[in-house]
Amino acid sequence: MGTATGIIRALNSGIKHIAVKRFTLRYPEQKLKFVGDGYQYDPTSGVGIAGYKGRHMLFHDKCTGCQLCSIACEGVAEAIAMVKVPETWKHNKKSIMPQIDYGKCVFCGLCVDACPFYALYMTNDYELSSFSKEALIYTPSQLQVKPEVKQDVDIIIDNRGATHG
Amino acid sequence: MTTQLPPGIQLEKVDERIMTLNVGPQHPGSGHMRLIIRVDGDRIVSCDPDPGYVHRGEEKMAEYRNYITNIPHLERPVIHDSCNILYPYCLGVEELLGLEVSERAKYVRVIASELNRFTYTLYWLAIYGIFLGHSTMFMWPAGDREFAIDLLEKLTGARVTHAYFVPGGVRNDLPANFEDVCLRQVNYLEKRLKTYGDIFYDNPILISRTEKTGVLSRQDAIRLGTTGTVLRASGVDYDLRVKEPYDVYDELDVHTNVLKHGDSYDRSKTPWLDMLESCNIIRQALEKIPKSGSVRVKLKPNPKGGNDEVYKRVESGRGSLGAYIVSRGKPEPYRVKLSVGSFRNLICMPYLLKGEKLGNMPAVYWSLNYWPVEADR
Amino acid sequence: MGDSENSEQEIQTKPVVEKQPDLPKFEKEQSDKITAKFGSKTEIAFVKPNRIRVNVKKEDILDVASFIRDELNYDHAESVTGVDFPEAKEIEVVYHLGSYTDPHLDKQVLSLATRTAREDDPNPGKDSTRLPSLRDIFYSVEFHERECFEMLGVFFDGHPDNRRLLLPEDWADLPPLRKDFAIKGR
Amino acid sequence: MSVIAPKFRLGYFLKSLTDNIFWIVILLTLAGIPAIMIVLFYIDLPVLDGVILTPFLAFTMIFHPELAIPLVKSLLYTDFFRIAAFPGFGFAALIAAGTIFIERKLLAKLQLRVGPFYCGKVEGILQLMGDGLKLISKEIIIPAKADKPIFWAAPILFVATAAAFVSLIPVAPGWVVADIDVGLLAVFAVIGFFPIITVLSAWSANSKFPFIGGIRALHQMVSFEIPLILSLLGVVILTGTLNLSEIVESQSNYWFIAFLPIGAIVFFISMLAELERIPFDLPEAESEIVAGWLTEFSGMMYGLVQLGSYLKLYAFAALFVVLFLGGWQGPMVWPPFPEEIITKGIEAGPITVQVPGLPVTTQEMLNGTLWFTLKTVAVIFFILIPRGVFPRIRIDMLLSIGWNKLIALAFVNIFIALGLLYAGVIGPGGIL
Repeated sequence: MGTATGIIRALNSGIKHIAVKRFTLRYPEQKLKFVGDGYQYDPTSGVGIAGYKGRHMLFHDKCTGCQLCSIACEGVAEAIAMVKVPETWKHNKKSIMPQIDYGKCVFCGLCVDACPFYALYMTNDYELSSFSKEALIYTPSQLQVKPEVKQDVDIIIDNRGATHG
Repeated sequence: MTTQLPPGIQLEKVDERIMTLNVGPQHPGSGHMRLIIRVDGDRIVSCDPDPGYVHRGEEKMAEYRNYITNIPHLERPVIHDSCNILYPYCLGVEELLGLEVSERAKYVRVIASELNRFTYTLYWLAIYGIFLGHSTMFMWPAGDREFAIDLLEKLTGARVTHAYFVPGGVRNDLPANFEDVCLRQVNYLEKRLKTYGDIFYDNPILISRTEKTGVLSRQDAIRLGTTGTVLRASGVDYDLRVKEPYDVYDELDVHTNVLKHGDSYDRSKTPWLDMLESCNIIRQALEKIPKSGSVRVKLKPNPKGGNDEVYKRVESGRGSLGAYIVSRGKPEPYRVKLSVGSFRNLICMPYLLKGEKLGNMPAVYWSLNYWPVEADR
Repeated sequence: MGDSENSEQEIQTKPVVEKQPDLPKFEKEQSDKITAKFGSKTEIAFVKPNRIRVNVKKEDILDVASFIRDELNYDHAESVTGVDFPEAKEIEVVYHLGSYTDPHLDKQVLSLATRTAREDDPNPGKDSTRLPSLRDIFYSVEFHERECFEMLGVFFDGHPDNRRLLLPEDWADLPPLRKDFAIKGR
Repeated sequence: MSVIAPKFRLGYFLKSLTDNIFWIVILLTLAGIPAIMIVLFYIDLPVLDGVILTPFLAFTMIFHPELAIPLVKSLLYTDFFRIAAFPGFGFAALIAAGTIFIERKLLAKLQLRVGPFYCGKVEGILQLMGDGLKLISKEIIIPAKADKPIFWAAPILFVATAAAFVSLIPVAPGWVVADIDVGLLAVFAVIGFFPIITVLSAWSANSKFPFIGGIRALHQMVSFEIPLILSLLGVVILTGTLNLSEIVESQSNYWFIAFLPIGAIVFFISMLAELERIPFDLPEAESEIVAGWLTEFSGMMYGLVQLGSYLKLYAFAALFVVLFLGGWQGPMVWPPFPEEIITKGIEAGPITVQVPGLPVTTQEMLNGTLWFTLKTVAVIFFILIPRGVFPRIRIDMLLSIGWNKLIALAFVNIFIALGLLYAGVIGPGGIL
């Protein structure tokens, strides 16, 4: 008899779930909302600020070309290379700035932790796919652009189950 | 009639009754490993596991990178459980470098590590469901993982490879309003987990399928040195969170789930009970966490350890996870050894599958809570 | 690398035990039992909270391991680690032993370390880099010792199954965890 | 603009459409209509109301719809209509197509997923059509060492057998393709074909996984056919007939599920096994043997097998309804036709005329069809639900269930039926 009750309880549980809300996130139409504007790091206190670890953003007026991000990346992914930039750019006596290859980057954010000048942050942009590997290499001028993202979906929990909306 | 074979070539002696099957690495029921199984009819005569298809030499790589740069590498073996696999390493490096972790950071670590237990165990459970042909049990855990992943994403900024634990604390503090969101989602997740009971764990068909298959007795579990859920399913009360509490687990009330039969059913049920326990742990941690304080010790660049060695272990989703770090006064560790639960449970596989029916192979194999990538490192 | 060799000898010649007055009590009792039984054959490298390390010669390791299993109630091995010391021309193998049966030993991990000769031109399985296998004493070391064999070329005498485990079947290079096997570009 | 067709322009597209229409009209007038006329003069035409249906008369029906009514009625009672459209293949295929869609959405809902969603704007309603188009347009790949004639024939045979099964099912009073006296025996005979076809197709593919799947299917079907047949003996004992229509007629007061619940349960479980549905889907266990005996089928061959298996599903559900749930029996819920429609007729046609004699079917038939369809859909729902709820069982458990438990239960059911018969409760001369 235990078998029969077990089977009936399983069927009952299955049929009940037909009334529960669907949980699927319909990705291209819906995008999850993240905390803040991406992972940042405060070198004075030595603690990061929570956020999504997406594509980097480089502040040209703060970058001094010290190569610390490149050194931090050396043992991890070797994705950061220092490239020549026009010498007229401010604050940068060496006139080199990081260029990031997203074909290699693992988005660990250790380069952000390494930057002592608040110059390298991460953003919420994660849609980096491209048709060629060359297009994945982001030059300093591309990294300067703040990405426009439209992410507004969150998990909503109510009596009839959880859903994305 | 004997033919002359060229030198160096031998013919294998073939028994007519025994057939050799290669289960894996492409077989849908194996994962990234191969089981060389010899069957007599439907009975498995012997089983020889052949791991190593995803061996990446993480231990060798760790000898060339400094203590901080190792972090993104060492979490690669189990990306679903990346906080837990970094946990013993961070504890070890902290002891080597003499770092003192703040109380808040310890609580944040406990929360992140327990959330990671969800992401790993639900993934494991999803695959266990599909191995047994239960498609709903594939979809539900895979969907419910999203709650834990969403929380970890808010906390650490990445959905799988978090790179969140560092020697000296964690990378960043809890985001604003995290406690409320975490409590809400963990409560709902617990509710969802309880619904697995009716449809999966109390399902008579599943019970008849997994009960009394691959029985590992208590003595054998100890003798074979198994760990984690496999050990606890065999009736040994051993959970490192209770027995050797690290960080703040001694301040939390952790209940160890011990089942006694040691068959596939108990082995598959223990992780589920562990997840329910994790909900309690997270709630306690959210209650007891200090409201403010630093979460990370500022390190010097390229910190150096002394001439010392440490062996630290934590309880991960797959069992005890130990890190043995030998330091020789360099910025790089001299030797890092990860003693992982999957590799320790691998030894059960030939033992349990011998004499078992071939149809039981997926049920027994995956109930060992085995993660091939972690075992290979 | 001269420093590390010296410091390595320092640890061995001057055990930390004598320096620290306030040693953890339980661990000290454990290590004293070993010392009382084997005397100078064993050497207690350190006693820390919950951790004991015992260095033995490879001739004595079977006796010491049997004693640890039978008298001290350690019943399984957590890991077997091989460490290569090219300057000392030695390879160290460390067994981390734990116990499930004895509730007093829940927190304890006893490291049993031994050393064997290392050859510059290794021929795994056929040279002098060999150790007695502990598989008959701690069954759980079986796969760990296989891993140690392929990663460092330490042949375990008495192990029934000294075969490849993780490395590819056509691996013909040095055992990869030896220090002279260098990663490309490093 | 579009990447798929970079040179697409609407004007060209419309021009090609009008070109096609032009040529079709030209060809029809020059060749088509003369051909039809010639053919119509040379075949025997039916006699309607004492008038031979000439081609001229056939064309005048466009202007006199009332003349077409007898023709439509006679068409409805032809064997061709019954086989191709209503109680036969067309009706069953429609329900089968609905079943596939409902199954996907239902399973998705149970698993908190979305399921087919994008095809057809509204909840993926056109997904099935898309799948069908895809299957038709795919290349059919045949293994090099396959036994080609049998491999080709297997899917067609499978659909044909399933359709033969469908033809035995009475849908409404008098609406059955083959109303034969040994209907139930014919059902058993047709079911007996399925393992043969399965094994033939599996063997002819000359591949490992289909072969294992075929052997498994053979084991499973053979061992479950015995309880299946035995469980139906109770019904035969109580009714004393093998004709399915008469079995339905005899349930006008009480459904047999009330007297023979054990038989119904045994039949339902055996039915799941015969249909290879979870928890008995061992022949197609994807985590063990890829797709079982379907592994080597590609393109429309696979589509045919799927069509056949869903036809089979419909047929089994309908058989369950016929044997245990009283077939078309049910209270009259269909509203009676207004008197003036039958006598005076309705207004229809390009030139408005009164067409008497509509509707062409009776109220009983529509009501019976409605009840039958509702009951069948309910049974299909209970066939689909286990797929989301149960895991797959093992082959030895399957055989032990089939040979030990179900056969024993089927015998219990037979004894219950005999007891009911000899106690005079039900059956020929019973009190109920």
